[in-house]
Amino acid sequence: MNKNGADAASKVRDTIYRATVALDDEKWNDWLGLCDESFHYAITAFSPEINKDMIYLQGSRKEMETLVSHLPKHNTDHSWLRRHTSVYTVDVEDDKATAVSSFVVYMNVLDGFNSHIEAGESRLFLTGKYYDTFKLDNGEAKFVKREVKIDNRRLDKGSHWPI
Amino acid sequence: MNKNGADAASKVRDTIYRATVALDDEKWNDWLGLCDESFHYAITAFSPEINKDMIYLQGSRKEMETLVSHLPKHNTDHSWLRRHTSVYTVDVEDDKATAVSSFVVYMNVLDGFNSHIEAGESRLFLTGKYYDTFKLDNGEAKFVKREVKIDNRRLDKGSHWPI
Amino acid sequence: MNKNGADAASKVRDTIYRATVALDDEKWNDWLGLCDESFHYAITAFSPEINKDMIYLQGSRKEMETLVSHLPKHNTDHSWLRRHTSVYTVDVEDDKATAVSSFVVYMNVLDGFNSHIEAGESRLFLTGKYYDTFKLDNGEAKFVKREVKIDNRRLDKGSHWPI
Amino acid sequence: MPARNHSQWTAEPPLQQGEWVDSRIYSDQEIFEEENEKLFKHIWVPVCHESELPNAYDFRTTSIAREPIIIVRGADNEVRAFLNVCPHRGMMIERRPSGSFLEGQPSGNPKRMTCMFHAWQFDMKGNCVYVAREQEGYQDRLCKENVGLRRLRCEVKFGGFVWVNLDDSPKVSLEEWAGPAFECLRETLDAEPLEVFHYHKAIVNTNYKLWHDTNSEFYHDFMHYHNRVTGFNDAYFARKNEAFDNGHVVVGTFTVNYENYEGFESRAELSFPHLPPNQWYMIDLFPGFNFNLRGSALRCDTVTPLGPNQVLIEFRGLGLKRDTPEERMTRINHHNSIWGPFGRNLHEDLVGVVGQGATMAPKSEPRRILHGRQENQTIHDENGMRHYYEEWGRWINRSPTNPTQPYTPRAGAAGDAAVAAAE
Amino acid sequence: MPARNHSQWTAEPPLQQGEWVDSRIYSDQEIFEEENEKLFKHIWVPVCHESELPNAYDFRTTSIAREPIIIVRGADNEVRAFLNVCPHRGMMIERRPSGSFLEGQPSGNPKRMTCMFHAWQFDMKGNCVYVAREQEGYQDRLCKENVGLRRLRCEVKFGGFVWVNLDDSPKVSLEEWAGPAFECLRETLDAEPLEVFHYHKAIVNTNYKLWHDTNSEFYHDFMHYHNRVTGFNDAYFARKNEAFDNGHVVVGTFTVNYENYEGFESRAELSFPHLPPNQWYMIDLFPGFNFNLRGSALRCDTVTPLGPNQVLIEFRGLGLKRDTPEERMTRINHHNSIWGPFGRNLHEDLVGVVGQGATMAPKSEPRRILHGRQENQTIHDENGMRHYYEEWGRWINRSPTNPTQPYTPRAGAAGDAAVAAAE
Amino acid sequence: MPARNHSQWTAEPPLQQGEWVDSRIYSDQEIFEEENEKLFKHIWVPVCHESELPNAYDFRTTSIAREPIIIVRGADNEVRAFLNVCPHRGMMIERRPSGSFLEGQPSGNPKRMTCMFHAWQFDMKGNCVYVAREQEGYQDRLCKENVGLRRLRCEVKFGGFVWVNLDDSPKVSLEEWAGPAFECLRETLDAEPLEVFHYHKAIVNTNYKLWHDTNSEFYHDFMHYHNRVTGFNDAYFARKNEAFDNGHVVVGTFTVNYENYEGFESRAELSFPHLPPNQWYMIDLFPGFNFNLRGSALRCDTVTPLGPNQVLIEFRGLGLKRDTPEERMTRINHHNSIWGPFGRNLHEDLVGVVGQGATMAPKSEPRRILHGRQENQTIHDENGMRHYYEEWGRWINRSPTNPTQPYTPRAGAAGDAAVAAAE
Repeated sequence: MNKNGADAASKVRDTIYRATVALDDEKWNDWLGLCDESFHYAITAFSPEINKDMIYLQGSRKEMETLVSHLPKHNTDHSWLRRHTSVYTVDVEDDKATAVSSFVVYMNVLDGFNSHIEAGESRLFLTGKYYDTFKLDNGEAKFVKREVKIDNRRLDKGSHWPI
Repeated sequence: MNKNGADAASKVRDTIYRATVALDDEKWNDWLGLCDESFHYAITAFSPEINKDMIYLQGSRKEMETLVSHLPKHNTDHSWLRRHTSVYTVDVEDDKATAVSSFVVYMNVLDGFNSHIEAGESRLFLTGKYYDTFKLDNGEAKFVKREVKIDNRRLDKGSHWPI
Repeated sequence: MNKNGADAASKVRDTIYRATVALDDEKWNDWLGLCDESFHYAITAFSPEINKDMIYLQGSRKEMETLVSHLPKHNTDHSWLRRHTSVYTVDVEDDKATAVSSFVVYMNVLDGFNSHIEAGESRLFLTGKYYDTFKLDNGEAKFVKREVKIDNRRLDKGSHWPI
Repeated sequence: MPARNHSQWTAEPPLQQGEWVDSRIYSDQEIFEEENEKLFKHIWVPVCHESELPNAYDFRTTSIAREPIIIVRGADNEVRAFLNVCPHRGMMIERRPSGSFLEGQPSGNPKRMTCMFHAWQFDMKGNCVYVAREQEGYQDRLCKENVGLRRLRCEVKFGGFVWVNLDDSPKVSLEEWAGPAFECLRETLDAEPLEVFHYHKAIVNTNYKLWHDTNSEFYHDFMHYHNRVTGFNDAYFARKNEAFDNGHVVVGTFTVNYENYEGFESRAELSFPHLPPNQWYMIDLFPGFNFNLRGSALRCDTVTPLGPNQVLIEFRGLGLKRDTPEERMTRINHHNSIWGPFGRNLHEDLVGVVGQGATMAPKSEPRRILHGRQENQTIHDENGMRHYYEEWGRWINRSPTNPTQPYTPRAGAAGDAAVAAAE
Repeated sequence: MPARNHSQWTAEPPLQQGEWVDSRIYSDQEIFEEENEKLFKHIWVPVCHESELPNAYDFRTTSIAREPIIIVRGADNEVRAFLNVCPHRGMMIERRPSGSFLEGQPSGNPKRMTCMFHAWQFDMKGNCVYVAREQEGYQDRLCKENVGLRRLRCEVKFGGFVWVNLDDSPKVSLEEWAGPAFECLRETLDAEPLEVFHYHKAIVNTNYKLWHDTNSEFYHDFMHYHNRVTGFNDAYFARKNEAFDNGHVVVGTFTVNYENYEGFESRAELSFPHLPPNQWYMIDLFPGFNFNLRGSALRCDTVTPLGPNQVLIEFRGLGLKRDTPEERMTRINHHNSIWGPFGRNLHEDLVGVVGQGATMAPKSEPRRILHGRQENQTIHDENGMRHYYEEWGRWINRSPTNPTQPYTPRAGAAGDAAVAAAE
Repeated sequence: MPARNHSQWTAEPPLQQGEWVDSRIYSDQEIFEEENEKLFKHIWVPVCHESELPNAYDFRTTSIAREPIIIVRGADNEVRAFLNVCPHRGMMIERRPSGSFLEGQPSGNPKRMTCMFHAWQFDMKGNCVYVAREQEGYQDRLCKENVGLRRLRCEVKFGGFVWVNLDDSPKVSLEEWAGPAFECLRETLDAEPLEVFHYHKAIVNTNYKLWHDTNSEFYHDFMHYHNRVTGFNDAYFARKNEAFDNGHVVVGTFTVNYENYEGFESRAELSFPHLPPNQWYMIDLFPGFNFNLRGSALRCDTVTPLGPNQVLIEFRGLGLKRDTPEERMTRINHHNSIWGPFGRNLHEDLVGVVGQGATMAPKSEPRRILHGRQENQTIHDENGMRHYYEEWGRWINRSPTNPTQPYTPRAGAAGDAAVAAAE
């Protein structure tokens, strides 16, 4: 195994960061473009209340495409979500890589409760870690799996958007 | 083009991070020392309220020097600003590079409202991204442009300091 | 001196990030496993109130082991601490390295005030910087010194845990 | 009449009494305090599910109307509830949401609830079994026998939910309170052990009754794209809102047509005991608890009002304890794709009630909130809400349409449940 | 007398009645509620600028005294205001600050305001044009014609600002209310369309009147380094504070000397129609709106009080719609280097009023706040504030110097504006 | 009697009057306001230590009962206190926690306190020495001699602490107030200058009196692992709680056995003047200040109540000014390993009082809080708390056991301190 191997690791980091930027910009398809056909996405959390690991949302690449295509049809809180990501570790093995990143999601209020008062303020929304798996192909790192493990069980209005 | 190219990219990252440290330490001149003569600085934001991109503050290297030299003459809230920065992407092309970084600015209260009660507590102040352009010269990366794009329009007391 | 030198610097970054993960997971011994025998740990802060640099907690490797082994015997607020770390600069010199990282600690409430209401929400707890020194040995970077310099003097309930 | 001026806007709506309420019942601080005192401290609250404390010495903590509560399972497997308050100096006995007393806390013994402050200890029946240096400090003036915990009424019922009542002498027994409303699902829920697989919380700025309204009325299906586009069919409109005594409402079954939903397979394959697939029952328990069994998942919402304009909602999803991993995964996906925090409908429902909360913030101008639709008690009839507010008026002794006045029964309202049941 | 003891400190200042106020008017919760009810719900508020909703079907949302408001531009280009509240069950109709109804919302039709909750729809005139399943649910008991929105008085005036009044029958028309105060700039503001180029907000812990005071008094120029060092010249001291009916004050023009400012070129090159360069007019509209035309930029502040000790301030900067990019950039730089959130003066002004707010937090000891400077109504005379509080006393019916007592006109005050105008 | 029902739970405990209090004294908003008015505005508060403003022109800011306060050291080395409020328009004169006026602020002169708003300036004795454009604005109607700051009673005493009293005529002098309680440590504290080496703050949701209780009672040593396991020996149980007039309590010395503490060396090597090593004195000053001299460090806690259920606690650690770096490091380690924000005991103490605060949140059911242990006034006797609440009742004029009733002295209570002292 090759820990944080120079080149492949840089590619992995690059993919993670470009994914963050695409998600921040609500460019859902750009984000999916960084994902392999076999991509699987899940938002998970552990609940001490019920002493269970939970899956808050999951989907295959296909299901995420559907989810994303339906977004304009839903009534949504339009507040911007801003992810602040820091890639922690990248472990490369042959044409596979796994990475752990820490993220914090801020909500920059748009709708809020009374947008006249709240719009434009930032709030802490989520903290968690990304557990990602990649396929390395031709000098490119593509997501094959992302587990978004959040610390929060208090999610208030929640969100329609991938984190 | 050379994405996140090993060496130049490291230099760019290093410059961004040293800039953050200098700004956190209120060492304004150290920060400007990382900037080229042709440096241009801007704090921008988009306002849905007026549907406009805005420039909250801007200046040439010279103007920033003046601004910085006037700081001691103003009455200022002395609360420390602490930037938490994560460099996302670095794209190097010949002797130029562009970089996107995510930042969060915390305010560690000094004056606050009633310093007896509030001094020493941390608050979320701003979230945003740095869009930076560099000149690569002699193994050194110098800022030629920084756009500090903030998500916030709720700025409360605001600040006299570069972000 | 060799700033952010490719290889050793990557090792240093890797060690810092793995330390963060171990601390987040409350795997205290894994964390100490990344530290050299000569390791010294300190949480420091500057207080404008008394105009002094302060040491809030410190210990040798041995003392930290004792501290960590006593944790189960104390009555503690069980809220998870989640560190969000970004390594800023790594400076390598021979078989030594120093690094500066920025961190933010979030508290994801477990006990809180009324866990029925608060458990599962994230709060900003601390902001600060890690000033680390490493011994480079055989392709491994081990902590010999960590100064956790926090911005906060408002610490409310405080914590029994290393930051 | 086009857009209205102030006097037109504040005129009484052209509806019958009982077909609308005054928004102050959602925004007044004083009314909120009365709701805590007169209502929440006297009713049966489903605080959690027994699968959350599966083993002897397991505990869960919660609260009702600001009073902290602890639920423990004894060595005898009995589930009991106590105030989570130490009789010595009022320390909260256990601060975590859940855990086990089998090992004991850092300053106490195994199989005991220990108050960390001065180490008084209690057994799973609430007896005080240890007072530190008892003789030395109290001689015979106070002995551990006198300082047991405050025991609360607690029953495990209707599919394993744990019900607590702060009132030692509740107006009616739990069976009388909710039995009739649960009738439709009783066999199903009690067939075999259930298990909670989903939990999350929301604290939102709205009044708890607005959340309950949204849970009970289906007219807002216009808000949900999938429901609107694929759900409005004959079977849907055949559903009825049935009123039960004590302010409860049950919405009867119909078959959900999943074929029309893009991207999500039908749930036909997985159901609950004694229920054909694709059934849906919703039980709206007064004053704010909701049991929603739809196809493969049972959803349960409970409210804890935090203020006139703030409520904590706890969301649970349940399946069968004996689910295979595949079955469980199916239930999870079905539940969360719609009702999870990142699901399709829940976010919309919450955005909706927060929007209401925003226009009815404390001290805002009183408004009229209508629930005057009449559709023969079928799905879009707002009779469920009318029935609810009648009961609410009775408990709080305020008229829902004019909360500054005392409650007077509205004509024919007393018979609501009876009438509905007779249909 | 050196430092003072308690009785000296709390003694009445050696000034005339009307030359100081009691700090409770800045900190008392009850007075704050009265201000909402008696004042803000009856006055003309400049809620936004018409350039923020340039096209048909554009909207902006806002609020006055806790009441949510929506401003829309109709197909007829008319700007109208409504309560942002659905007549059905009180949902906030539009949650975003701004946008367009041209495309329609997810659950509604194009060119309609749709309430997302149950899909009732309204046209740009506030008529209800669609009630979901109207016949089925209401038969003929309630029809869409009866459930239009609440329309509010709304005018676009004085340079394109959108003025709303929650009172259907305001004491005076907008023209009477503010026309005389705007006289000095009327020609300039109405010459051609203006456009907002800057927007930001502050929520600060202080009373809204303290912000208005700071906006109207120039004596605090001692606080601003550049103003203090370069601004105190003859032209400056020649400026006057002119009082107008309804509590408004206008500060007259003078030439700003930019040559002395290091690092920033003169603004002489860019101005507004009918105005020589380097002119400055400030219009302080009672009870908290400020129009400040200085050289190349028009600044406009509006307050929304959130509590006795908390206020939302919205800051706008305006130029001409037809500005070239260069001109616009010049205006932006001039405006923001001083008045932007990272500008020179604004931060100081805000630090100042927060410092006042901190000593006058609710329940703190009443203090005396002085505005007794007399300088022949020139720039450092505090007559603007005296005029303002006289008007305030009239609306709230409390004496500003002793708010537990009802208002009594101070000698000669009634004629303030008249006298000032006559000078 | 096993676990109790509601009427058993709310029955009076089988103890004497004065051996328990009603939890409303910890949770009632009205009582909190009375405490500010009747108590905190009239007592001596140790706001900081003189080593925090070592040089002439140094300042520290603080607040008591919502009133902002500034402490300055004059050129004459005298420490004085003033309201941190500008006599002009109420600006807070200095916003920072600490600093020096030697250089002057941005808009003022050296060696002056300058109000940033309009540049009025004050000397270190609180005289107003400059009013901007005084003649021009005030003619002779108001002169700087009339607008000095509000001076407050201030003394440096008992080891260099700075004591402030908002009352110009306190009931008793500082010497009478606290002298007898400080007797045991007076020689030690006044032997040579002390210096603060540690400062941190907590804002926690609990009532300030619960923090003071925890600081004064040792029965909770059961909570601290090291104290419980190594501390319960003869010397420990020989300690006494001695009551002093004005509600203070002193806990006498004993030798701490550090040998038994794993991982931390004995503190025997380092002490304070006139004190054998390993001594421990704790002085609990009514109504919320604590001085704890243990071995090598002096800890001092002060409370600033922010609400019935919220308190700011400031923690200080002190050593000798002349400490060598090694000695200082030893003191720091000893202090912080136990009492620092990341230390062993402090976190537990705070978790404890927050747990109490959680069960006694405003509007929660009244509970009984017991302090009825009787152990011949030795360490686990709760006589210190009984003495405290007797004094509290006297100041607030409410019965601690039934706060809706006025205070009546409990039998024999008046003599508490005297009796205790006579033993």
